[in-house]
Amino acid sequence: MNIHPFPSPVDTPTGTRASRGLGIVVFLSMVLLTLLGLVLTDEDVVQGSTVRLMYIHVPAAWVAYLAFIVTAIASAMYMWGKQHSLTFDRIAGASAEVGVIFMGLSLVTGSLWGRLTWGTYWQWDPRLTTTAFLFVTYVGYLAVRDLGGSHQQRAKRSGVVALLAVLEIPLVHFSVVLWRSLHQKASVLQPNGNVTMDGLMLFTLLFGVAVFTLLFVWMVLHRQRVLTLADAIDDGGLEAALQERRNEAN
Amino acid sequence: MNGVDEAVRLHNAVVLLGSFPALAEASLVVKKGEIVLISGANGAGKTTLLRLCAGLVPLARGEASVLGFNLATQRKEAQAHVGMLGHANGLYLDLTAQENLQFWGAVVGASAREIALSAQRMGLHTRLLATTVAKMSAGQRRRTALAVLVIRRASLWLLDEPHAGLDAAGRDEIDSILREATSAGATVIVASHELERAGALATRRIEVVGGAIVERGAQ
Amino acid sequence: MNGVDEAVRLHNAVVLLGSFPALAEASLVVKKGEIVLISGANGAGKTTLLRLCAGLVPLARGEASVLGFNLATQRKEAQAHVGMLGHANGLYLDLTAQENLQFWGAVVGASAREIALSAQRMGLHTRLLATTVAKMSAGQRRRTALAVLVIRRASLWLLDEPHAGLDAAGRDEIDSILREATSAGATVIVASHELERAGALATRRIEVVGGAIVERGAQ
Amino acid sequence: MTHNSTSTISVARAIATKDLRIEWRSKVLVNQVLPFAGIVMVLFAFALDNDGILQRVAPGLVWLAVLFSSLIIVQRTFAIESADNALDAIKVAGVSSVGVFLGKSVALVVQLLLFECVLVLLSLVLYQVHLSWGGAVLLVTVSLLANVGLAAMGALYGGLGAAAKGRETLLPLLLLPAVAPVLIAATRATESAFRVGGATLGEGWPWVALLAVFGALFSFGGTLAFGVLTEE
Amino acid sequence: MTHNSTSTISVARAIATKDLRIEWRSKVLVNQVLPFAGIVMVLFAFALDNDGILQRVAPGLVWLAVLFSSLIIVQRTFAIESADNALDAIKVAGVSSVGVFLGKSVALVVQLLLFECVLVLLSLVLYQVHLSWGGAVLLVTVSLLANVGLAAMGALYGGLGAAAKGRETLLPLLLLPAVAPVLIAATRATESAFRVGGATLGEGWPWVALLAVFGALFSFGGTLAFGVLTEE
Ligand code: HEM
Ligand SMILES: Nc1ncnc2c1ncn2[C@@H]1O[C@H](COP(=O)(O)OP(=O)(O)OP(=O)(O)O)[C@@H](O)[C@H]1O
Ligand SMILES: Nc1ncnc2c1ncn2[C@@H]1O[C@H](COP(=O)(O)OP(=O)(O)OP(=O)(O)O)[C@@H](O)[C@H]1O
Ligand SMILES: [Mg+2]
Ligand SMILES: [Mg+2]
Repeated sequence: MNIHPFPSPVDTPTGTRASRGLGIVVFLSMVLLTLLGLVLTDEDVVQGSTVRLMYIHVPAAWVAYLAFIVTAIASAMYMWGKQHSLTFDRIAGASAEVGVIFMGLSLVTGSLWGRLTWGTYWQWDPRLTTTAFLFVTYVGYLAVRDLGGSHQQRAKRSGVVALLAVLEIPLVHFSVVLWRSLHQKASVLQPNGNVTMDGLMLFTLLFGVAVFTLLFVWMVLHRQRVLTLADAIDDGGLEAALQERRNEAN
Repeated sequence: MNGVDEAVRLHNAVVLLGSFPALAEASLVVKKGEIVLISGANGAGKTTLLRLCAGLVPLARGEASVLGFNLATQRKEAQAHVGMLGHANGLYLDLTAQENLQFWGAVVGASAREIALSAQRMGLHTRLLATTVAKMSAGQRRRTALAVLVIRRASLWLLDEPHAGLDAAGRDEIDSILREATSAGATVIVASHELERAGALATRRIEVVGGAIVERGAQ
Repeated sequence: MNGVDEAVRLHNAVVLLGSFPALAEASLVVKKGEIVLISGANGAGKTTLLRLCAGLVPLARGEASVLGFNLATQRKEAQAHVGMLGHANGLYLDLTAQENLQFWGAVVGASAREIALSAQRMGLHTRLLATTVAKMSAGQRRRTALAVLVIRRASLWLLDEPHAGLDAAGRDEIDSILREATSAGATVIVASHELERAGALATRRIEVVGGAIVERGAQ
Repeated sequence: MTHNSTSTISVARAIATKDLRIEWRSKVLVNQVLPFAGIVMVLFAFALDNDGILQRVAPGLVWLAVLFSSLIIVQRTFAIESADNALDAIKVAGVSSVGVFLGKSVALVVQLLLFECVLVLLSLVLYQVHLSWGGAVLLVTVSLLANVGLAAMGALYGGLGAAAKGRETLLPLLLLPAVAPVLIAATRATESAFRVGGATLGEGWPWVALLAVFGALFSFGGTLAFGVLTEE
Repeated sequence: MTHNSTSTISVARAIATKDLRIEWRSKVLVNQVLPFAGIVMVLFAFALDNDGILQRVAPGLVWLAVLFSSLIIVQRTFAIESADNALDAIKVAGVSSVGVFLGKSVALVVQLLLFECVLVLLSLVLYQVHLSWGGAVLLVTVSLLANVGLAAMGALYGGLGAAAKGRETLLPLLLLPAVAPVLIAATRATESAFRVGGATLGEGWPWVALLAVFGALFSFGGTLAFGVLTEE
């Protein structure tokens, strides 16, 4: 007995021609980034080869910021849009999930890097601590999405949390300025607008940011479609459950 | 569309608790001034029906309006005119009956006189009024909760087994309170398993079966 | 002195809750095999009377014995034969009905068959047995509590408003369970406000007034 | 026929009065949480008593104790509402959720202030900190502002936890990262007030400004968000 | 006609199984108390991170976190019984109160052990403590023995608090001073295991003996006293 009024979600692909194209581009750029990071760029005068971690660490952190900002914007569009369209909510959710992954990546690469340069995986430094808090906050955001209730309710609740949580990003960013910190001061984008970095290194870093951004877009596209299908399965389950409930009456 | 003489209008209302459809496409129209008795087996969905009308559970599908307000968009407006007595009493156990009444008086804007009057009606005499709810017997708590309900002066009364736990005098009192309320224009919906008692009070009877509504006709 | 055919004997029993004498020199003798209905106003002391017989509240003055055991000295021995259903259900909300029954089965030593049988009697079908109590409706919880009571196979059944919250089928079932129990030699004391319903079941009726007992004669 | 709905302010007042009266009656916080926090601080004094470490970390300890107490206070303030399902009754009354939020927040602020007074006094005695008049003024300002932030966030996320039954689990997860900045700013300002590690009074006031910003932001955000998070 | 009353052991087993199953089902401790304790430890690290203080106080922090968690676990384990008044039902069943005490204690020991594993591992990472094999053995022994003492006292006073309704207030007041010796002994032994402040492994074992004495004493006393404290 198939009571689902739509093609089985299991068979529905989440890719389209465009997203597959994007996937290929992301893959190729990744290869190029690896080459740039590991082979083509020089060692740093002070940090030696460990500087190569930067090409993951920094883009991952920045794209995580981007993801959380996208989550906030999508949530705002859900809340203040006339339709209260769940699509925006699902984009917000997908973006936060990917952001948590990137933030985790940045934390991991950061602590590896810390082990190499500071001699310890973790320091109770403002940047590190606030980053950890940001990570926990979005884990909390995902937990709120999981609370149950209707989809609209999920969207409203998590939307509010997303708008509050995004305010933590400036705190993380300026934490190095606010507190005496071990962590690298803003070395790429300095407050006075000067850029202080060797040409190819800078290029690699920026290229890394671009690649990670594309990767982010690709992941969110797919994840968002998966969430759409999951919601559809929920709704389909409703039909079956209603039928069963009516049968109670005989 | 929403007739002014309709207190409740449900059309194919679905309510999900978790993923369980406690109401499965229930449709119902209650006119103003009616006293409707809802009966039905345990777990049929009576409590859920009342909670939907009170705006306490979200509508998953279908339409629902109360006193002309659409529950999906004007819940607060509707709630301002709805009073509900659930299975739980909604009292603060560390406060005395008097303090509970005062709190609700302040929240809903009832005067000290109204509070004293409704306490008296529900048989809360001086010693009881000064007793914390935690120390009261089951029926005394229920009486306090009913006194709180009375000062609401709601236009739509939703009662979940109001007679349970009350003694004979309390039962008579609540019946006469409900009759007075309807004759002053209010509407009453009562879920109950005491069919003789509540049936005598009701002007109409419906049954909830498996989350849907079956009419049982006027009495 | 304690006749073997007496299930309960109270003589001028006083029970204090805090400093309030919820029972004030109550005297009562219940014979084995009786079904006694206790009625009385809210706060009169019905629940306290049942809790005294269950050994849950201490006797401040007077004498009390249950099934021949003196409550002041042999409480545990008496309790081993007493089953009680209070206003609360005494269930674990995070466990399913099945798990609750299994727990009590292990505590009182009932077999899996008995458990399955009593669940079936109380209408706990497969879906319900696998539902956590927290998700159940009021009546479904009450049914689970009654199923737990049934597997106790007590000699003295103390029930505080057993009908409240149950639907018509549940009411009939509990009545027949109690009749069966007494015909097998057990004794039943029921506190209730539903006088018609419980009165039809009872072989004798007493009233609690202000913490003392007034006989109402056999029905 | 129904009463005119009451104003936001009177709802807030009714709720705050009721919460404080329940605490006054039951004394759960005073008898239970306060000794607990006190014992924490004593144990620390006991564990760290050497080389002036204690004085250096005293401000951090005070604010940690406040933070943990505040979690318990928030949980308690919503447990009161869930015990006999008064939360539903409040919802059905259809009153302004802003009023509910403000009432809960005010009651929390008052209770937190009481806690802080005791904890700060205790720390002065236990950790032998010297407090100047200027320091005292700074400290009072810090406490007031920090409390506003803590209370607003506590009321907001406590309400969410209570509304989503059985998921009180979320409270520490959501609340702690959100109020961590408040904790840090308050600690730094208290370091100035206590003059530990060579900090001067003047260094404290910028933190006060930060606390004010947080307090305002959280109260504003909470006021807007409470209804959405707790309803339905 | 009534069933034969079941043995003390089977009552204990039924109660312990049920408690652990409820925790397994509701995950309140894992999802709520554990993150809380974790965040406590993180915040401590943040507040105290300089000049090697952190390593020196790490053992104390671990046991403080255990102590607070144990308070919450005890409260929770009796909240389960009071929620729908199952405590009365258990009393009316007339079962052996020794069985109830043992069941509750065993469930507490199991839950505390789980907590300690996580907290100790966390402290190794957060506080960068080095643990030798000998240290690990010492630590496991300490945890086991300390838990027995904590659990027995917790079950005893938790039961008292639950029986005297609305007086849960009593729990920290009674429990904290009673288990303070356990806390101190466990901290000292853990200092040896972590080798902080020049402590050697050998110095730890006498504390273990003390913990064993406490554990035995508390279990024995609890078994005798539980019935008296909780009944009527
Ligand atoms: C667990 C440890 C670490 C964490 C959690 C962490 C976190 C972050 C974050 C969140 C950012 C983005 C900051 C922003 O622009 O707002 C960042 C940037 C950066 N990190 Fe780390 N980091 C860690 C360790 C390190 C280490 C060890 C180094 C090098 C010694 C390092 C070098 C950098 C650099 C160069 C940037 C770019 C700075 C800028 O222009 O703002 N990080 N890190
Ligand atoms: N979270 C949930 N998951 C699954 N089923 C649920 C959940 N919550 C409630 N239910 C089910 O939904 C139904 C709710 O029924 P409701 O409480 O409205 O019944 P009722 O008619 O008031 O019954 P009673 O006469 O026992 O009070 C019950 O069958 C219950 O088992
Ligand atoms: N701690 C206390 N202090 C003062 N009075 C108390 C205390 N505890 C209970 N009471 C009073 O003792 C009486 C207890 O009555 P009990 O619960 O036995 O009544 P009941 O006959 O079962 O009533 P109901 O029909 O309402 O269930 C009530 O009047 C109650 O107010
Ligand atoms: Mg119901
Ligand atoms: Mg009673």
